[in-house]
Amino acid sequence: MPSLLVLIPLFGIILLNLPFRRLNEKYVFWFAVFLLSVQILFTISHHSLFWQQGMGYIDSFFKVDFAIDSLSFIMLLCIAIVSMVSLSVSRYTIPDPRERFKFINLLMIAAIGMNGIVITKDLFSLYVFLEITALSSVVLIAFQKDMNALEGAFKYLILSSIATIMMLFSIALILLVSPGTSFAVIAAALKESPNSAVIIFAMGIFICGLFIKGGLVPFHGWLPDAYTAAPSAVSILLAGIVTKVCGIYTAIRVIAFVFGFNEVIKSLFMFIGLFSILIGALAALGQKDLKRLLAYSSISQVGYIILGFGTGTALGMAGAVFHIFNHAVFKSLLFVNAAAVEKRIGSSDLDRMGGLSYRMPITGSTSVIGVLSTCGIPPLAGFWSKLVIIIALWQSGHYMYGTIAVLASILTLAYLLLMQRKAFFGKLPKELENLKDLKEVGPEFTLPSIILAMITISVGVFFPFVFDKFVVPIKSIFMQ
Amino acid sequence: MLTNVLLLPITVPTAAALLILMLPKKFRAAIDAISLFGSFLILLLSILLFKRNLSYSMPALGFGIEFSLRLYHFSGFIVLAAAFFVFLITLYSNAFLREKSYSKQFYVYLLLSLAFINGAVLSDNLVSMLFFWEGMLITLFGMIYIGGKRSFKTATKAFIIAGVGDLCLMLGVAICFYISGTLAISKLHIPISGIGGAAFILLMMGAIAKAGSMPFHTWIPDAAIDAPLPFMAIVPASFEKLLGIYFLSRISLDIFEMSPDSWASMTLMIIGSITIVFAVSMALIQKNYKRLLSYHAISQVGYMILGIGTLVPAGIVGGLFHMINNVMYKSCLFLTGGAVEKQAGTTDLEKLGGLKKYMPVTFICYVITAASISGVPPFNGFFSKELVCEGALERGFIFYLAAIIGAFLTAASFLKLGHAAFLDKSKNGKLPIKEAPIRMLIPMIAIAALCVLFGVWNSLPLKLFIQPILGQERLGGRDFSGMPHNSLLVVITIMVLLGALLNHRYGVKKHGSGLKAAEHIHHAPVLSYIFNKAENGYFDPYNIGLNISYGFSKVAFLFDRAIDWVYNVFIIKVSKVFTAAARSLNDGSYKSYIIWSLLATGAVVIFLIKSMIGA
Amino acid sequence: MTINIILLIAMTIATLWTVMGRSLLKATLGLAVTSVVISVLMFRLDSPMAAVFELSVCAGLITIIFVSAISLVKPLTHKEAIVVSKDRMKRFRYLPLLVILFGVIAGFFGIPNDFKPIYVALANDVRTVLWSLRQFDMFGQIVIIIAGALGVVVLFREKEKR
Amino acid sequence: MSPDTWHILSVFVAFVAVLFVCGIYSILVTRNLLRTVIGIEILIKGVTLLLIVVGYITNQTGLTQSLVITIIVIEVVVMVIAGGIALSMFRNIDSIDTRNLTKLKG
Amino acid sequence: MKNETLLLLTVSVPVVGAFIVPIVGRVSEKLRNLLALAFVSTSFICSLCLIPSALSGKVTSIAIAFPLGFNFVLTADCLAVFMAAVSSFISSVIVLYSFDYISHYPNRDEYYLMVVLFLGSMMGLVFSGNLIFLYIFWELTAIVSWRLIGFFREKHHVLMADKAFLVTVFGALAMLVGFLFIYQKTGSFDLLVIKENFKGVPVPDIAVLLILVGILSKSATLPFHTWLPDAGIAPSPVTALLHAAVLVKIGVYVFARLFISTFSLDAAWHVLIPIIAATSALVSAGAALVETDMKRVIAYSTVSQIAFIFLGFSVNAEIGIVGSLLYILMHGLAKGGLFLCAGIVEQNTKERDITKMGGLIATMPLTAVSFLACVFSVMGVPPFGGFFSKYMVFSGAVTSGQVGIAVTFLFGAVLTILYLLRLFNHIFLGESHGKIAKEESVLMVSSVMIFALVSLACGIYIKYPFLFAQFATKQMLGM
Repeated sequence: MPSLLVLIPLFGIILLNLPFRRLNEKYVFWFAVFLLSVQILFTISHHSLFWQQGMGYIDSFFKVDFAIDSLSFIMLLCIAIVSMVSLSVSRYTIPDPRERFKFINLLMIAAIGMNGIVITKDLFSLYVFLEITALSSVVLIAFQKDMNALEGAFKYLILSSIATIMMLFSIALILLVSPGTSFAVIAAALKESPNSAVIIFAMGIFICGLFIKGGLVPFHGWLPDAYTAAPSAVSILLAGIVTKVCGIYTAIRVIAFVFGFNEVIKSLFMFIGLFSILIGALAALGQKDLKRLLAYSSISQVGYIILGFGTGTALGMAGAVFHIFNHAVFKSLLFVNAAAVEKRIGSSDLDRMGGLSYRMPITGSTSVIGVLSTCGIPPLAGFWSKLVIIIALWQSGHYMYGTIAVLASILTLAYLLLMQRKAFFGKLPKELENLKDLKEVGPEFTLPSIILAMITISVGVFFPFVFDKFVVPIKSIFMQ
Repeated sequence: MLTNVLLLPITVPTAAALLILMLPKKFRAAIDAISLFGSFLILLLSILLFKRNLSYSMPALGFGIEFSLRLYHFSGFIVLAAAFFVFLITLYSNAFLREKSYSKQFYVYLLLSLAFINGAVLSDNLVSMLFFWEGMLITLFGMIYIGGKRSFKTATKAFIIAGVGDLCLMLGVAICFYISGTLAISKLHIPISGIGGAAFILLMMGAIAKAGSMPFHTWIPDAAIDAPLPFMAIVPASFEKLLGIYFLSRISLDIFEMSPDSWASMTLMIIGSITIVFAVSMALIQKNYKRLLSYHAISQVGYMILGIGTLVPAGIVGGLFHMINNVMYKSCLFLTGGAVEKQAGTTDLEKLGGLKKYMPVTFICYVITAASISGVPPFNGFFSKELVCEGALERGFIFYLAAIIGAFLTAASFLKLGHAAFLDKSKNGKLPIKEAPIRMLIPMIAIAALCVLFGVWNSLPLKLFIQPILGQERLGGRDFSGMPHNSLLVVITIMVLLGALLNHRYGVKKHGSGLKAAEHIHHAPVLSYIFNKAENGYFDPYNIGLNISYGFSKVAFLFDRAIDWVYNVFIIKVSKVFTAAARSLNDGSYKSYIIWSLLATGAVVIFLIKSMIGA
Repeated sequence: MTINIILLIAMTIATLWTVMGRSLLKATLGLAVTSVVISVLMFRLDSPMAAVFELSVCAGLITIIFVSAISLVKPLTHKEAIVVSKDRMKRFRYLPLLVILFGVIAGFFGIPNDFKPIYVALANDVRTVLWSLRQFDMFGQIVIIIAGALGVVVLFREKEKR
Repeated sequence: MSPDTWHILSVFVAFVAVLFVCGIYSILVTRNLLRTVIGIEILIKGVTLLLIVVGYITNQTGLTQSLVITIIVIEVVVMVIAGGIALSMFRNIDSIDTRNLTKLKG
Repeated sequence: MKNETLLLLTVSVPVVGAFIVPIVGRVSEKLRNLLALAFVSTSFICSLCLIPSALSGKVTSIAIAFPLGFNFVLTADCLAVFMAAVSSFISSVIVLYSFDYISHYPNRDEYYLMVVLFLGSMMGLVFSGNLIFLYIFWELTAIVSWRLIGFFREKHHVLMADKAFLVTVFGALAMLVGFLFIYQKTGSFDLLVIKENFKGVPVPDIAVLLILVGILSKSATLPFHTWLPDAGIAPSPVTALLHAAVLVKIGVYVFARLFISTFSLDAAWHVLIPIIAATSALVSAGAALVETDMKRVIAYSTVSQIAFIFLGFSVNAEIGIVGSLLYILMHGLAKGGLFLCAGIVEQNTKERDITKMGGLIATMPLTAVSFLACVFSVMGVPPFGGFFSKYMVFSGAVTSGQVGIAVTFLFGAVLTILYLLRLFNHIFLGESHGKIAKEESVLMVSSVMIFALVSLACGIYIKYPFLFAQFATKQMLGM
């Protein structure tokens, strides 16, 4: 059943690319929306069936079996939501129907890639789908073919190829000790073979490859350039879900289920997580460009996820996954608003903006919710996931990490308030006054931002129910 | 029923005050009638209550705070005196404030402060006494403020000085509670060693601030000009003295166990004598009728404090007797000043003169009261001053000398005032000055008569009012009424008075008019420099205090701006440095990203291998 | 075994030549030579299918793509080429040294002798693995080819308005 | 594990490392975009060679051959895309010099 | 049952109602104003009804268990009901005042939403028996105060709002870390459970320090106080509600709730906190004496008076604690009155610099009299309530043996008299600079009069608040 998730979009794309072009262009948008809503409904409706399942529903349609457990369900949900948002935003930012046709196809391929990553149980097919997602996002970034876009695309391509080469290198070395490449086989092989330097080298190389894809601090060079270079619809997709699925989800899946946890890896993850929180937040503080600021902010938030995961306790990992979901929601919310602002003003330079919430009230207020949720201010969702991570840190005895992580959210608040003040509050600058169409953006922007804001608020307010239904099953997975 | 009679002295004046407050301004006659009737009612009540011992207390609040009243001989005497003078002043101000716009407000404040003074005197719990004591701050501020357009500055000055005194009192009360655990005045017996000493100092500062002695006196001369005259007659002249000295004596007699040769009585005596000498010398050089009288009010307080400070029966009786005498002749002098101001239009001595012909009654009253304040024998002032001198002599010649100098200068200044105001030829043209209206004259005549009565037949006040306060065992069986026992002192006093008369004649001959009688003292080599400095407020503790607090607040403000600077500038600078450092990693070229990634991978791998193999 | 070493050395020489070659064309040719040598090596390590694939795709297709890309891109004028290569020359003088040094270290420290790789008894041949076990990867390859096609359409098509 | 298989493995690892160094060197040193792509190509060749050797040693040649085939297919597509990016960059600024690729910074 | 519903109503009515207000606002302005007042006064009335049961010693509480120890607990003991009654009364008068004040300015819906939400979160905070929900409502108030300070949307205003928001959130985060240290020791966030675990054992110093940072930043004491005067630029009812009467009291309430009723501080803290309070009192009093902007002077005076309250709480003498509780009541009333008068003056004369004002008593007699009444109450002049609270704080300081601190606070009280009188003279007395400003709206003046009269009533009928506060202290100290 889950493999349909991957197959149906593929056949749909092939079907669409057949000759009668005019017909397809009109319907491609609604076809994509249909597919993604199927995915959302599938994940929501089936959660009761699968949530409690351990390794999940084995589908034997393919020889290489798949595994859907609650962790992948949450990721599937995030992928569907963020792609839907990016789809609706692209409908407005790319006017020309021919371009939009190509764009939606690429978007669907990226979605296929991410779905593949999430449901695969084999290390090598993980590499294959990583490569698919990376490739389609490179093309998506370079979509507008101006110099910036190409620069961002090229950097992303080079860095991700380096990462994949590292992963292949480690797969090769692992094959020395394990007969097959699926997670279970490798895990068994690694468990009983002694901890020799080669295996540790392979593990190290693989983890660093994932860090590059995830954009954590020492490896994060490409991330801000790729996000700012991409067209606004793509930066939503990238920031919202691509880096997290390729980098963070794979790290969680591989470390937790294949390489296994030990103290050294935990402290490595914690250190890298904390380091990226601080550097990401500090770098974001001095930014002049709105999208670049949000890019650094997502590095910092990913740092929290890695920190949460690094505690190794079940609660910490559950908090990390919960934060992935929250971050996907409020980061794409902020990027949707950034896209709306850029569409209206034509540039995302913070100094030329000001007082936009007069003319664009909905964007203004939803971005306030996004800001507060990112900083972890109580009533909203961000607070709860950060709190769970912090409590996990405390329970596992890492007081110093916990204190620094909590106080780092002051930095988050600082640069986001800076952004909010420069962009939305304050006085409307002169040249924006007479801009004729500086009014509220169309429903393509306001609808997703309102929905995302509603999700953040409802998850925040009804946290206890959300916690019982979603986060506790995740804890049970990591329990073994 | 009897017990809550004790509440009446507080509730009746408040009710009257509220009633007047309700009435609109134009019912002038009704306001005058109500205030007169109200004060008369209170006078009757206090006469009724005078000789009884009553006590009344509401259920205790907690921490020793309870609203309990206790009428015994001393407080009954103070309530009676206060009621008597309020009645006279109300009668006087009915006429004096006839065309003034603020008369309604004045009566309200007058009656309220009467209620507060009754409350303070009657209450047996330090906190409820403090409650009423500090309540007078508001009426003090109100009464001075309504005096005129510019008078709010003096009102603020008075408020601040009295406020500081009351805050010290509040802290003293808190320390008393800390030491003894109870706040009932009758049960308090605190040794004055260590923290008890601090409590004594604070309570004494509160009492002296209320009484208006030296360090807290500077608002009274300014108020003399700015405030309405009936205010000067009633508050600085009588209320403040009554309440302040009442509490000072309660402190030194009941609350603290003070032996005569303890440091506490020494401080009291020093303050008393300093106040006498400095205040009266300032009075000598004044050119304004009311300012001169106000300085005398301050110097007379010195006598009382000196008297009580000696802790010798003679001194204490003298001090208390001097209190009641001073209240009498001081208020009467102010009333004469009021009459002069109302009829002659000004109280500036340069413009006044020759009022003897036009205002004979006022002149007579002035002469009687001036004589009694200077301590001329038959009048009451002479007897109380003798008792104080006797007490002072017992404790030390220096204090006696201060008293004598005070007597000399008081006599000189009043001779100067009388001569300049009444005897000199009239200088201003506004001639046909009529005598003050009858309703102003009656209080003056009554008080002047009392002065004579208390003087000639002084055993009445002593036996009736003063001596029972000390009780037999403190008096040591001696009766101070009648002629002063120590004839030597009497001779010296008379010699001093004659000296003052001669000095006055010499001054008048030397400088021509009566006004300049004291010029030769004023322009003496060293004294003139000190006088000029004192005149423009150089030694005024209020100004010194203000400068200190402004200086401190400027420093505090700088400190506050420094903290603000840290928030607004410093933190931003530091964050800029860190941001630049954090962003230095992204220098744009993908090559440096690759180098960074490979280096980091190397580091991770080495870290993993070393720690895993090692573990 | 010595033949393998000779082949490996040949491969290294070819790579060095591609990296240090002055003109771009020589670099692509060098790349083709290395891929030929690698496919020969693969034959020797009895994985024929991979060798054939490597030979046809890497040596053939990629070289063609590179040559066409180079032809589309205006080649540096001769003078610029010299300037570029001269300063590259400066930096190149370390390369051989670096390569040999790294090779020695990797060889010596690479695989610790206590390390024992496993030996799978019954290994199934390529065909069964590829088609039965790795079907999911085949599906992945289809998707990536389609993505490549779309990417080409997006990147290479001239923008109408220009 | 017999001593000679260890010997083969270490020799091949050494040479793969050499390939690796050449690839990285070629990416970092060149100023021409296409040379970087060639560098990436060299790295991929190194990894495929390693895979084949590992397959040979652990007698899983079937598995490694299929992996290698998939890798080669994917890498071809990546190379095409990289070439495409280089081409459109050339169309924009008539040069494929990597120094113009440094505007996005800070 | 009755108490439980009252308690729930007090908290939920304003919180839920806040979001209805703007919707109604679309329909009609009048209805929205009345609705806002209705929500605020319901919570006031409910907390009044809770008083009898609280006085009888019965602690009503609602508890809903949630995972990880974040269970939603509302406990209405004496202290909580006292704080609830005080803050809801002051808020209702301020909402009444803002009918006429805010009608001059745009985006009124947002204003009323935020004010009602503020009261809701204040009620939630006061009644919450769980550290996490205490923290949630604490941050909710921080958001509300951020939105309200930035009400006028100018660049400078938003900057100041951000500054206040950052400082308070920094403090809150430090406090959260403190809570986590306590959670580490006791394993749960519920105050009752914590109370058992910390029966004899003093709290770890690091936790106390961190929680103290949070409290000091929220109630604007020395090192973190600069955001309060800067927030003076907000509209007057906001500064009255937030910076005088209610928001700054949150910090003090949490200090009482944690350090007095839940666990005991060891001796060193009982000396250190009064010293901090003393420096803060003196520095802010000095600054108030020099400042020329009307609102900033009153804000500095709030900082100084808060230090007095801290003194009362931090000296472990029962009279001090009762004094501080009374002080919260009296200061809230008086300072609220002062800010509202400042609002009336500012709205009519459009002038904020006190050196350019004067002689307003002729044209605005009622405002002047109530301003003077509130000034006297803050100074602690008898017939007004402030006297008793100031005396008891002093007595508390003395009975705990710290006479030196008492003398410094005496100097602070003198400075208070100085700067408040200076403020009154500059605004109302002296010659007027040609600005003839009459009191337009009856509503605003009457609400200011309410504050003055209630302060006077608290002074005269001190018995009732005194007994209430004493009972609360006994309950807190577990006597």
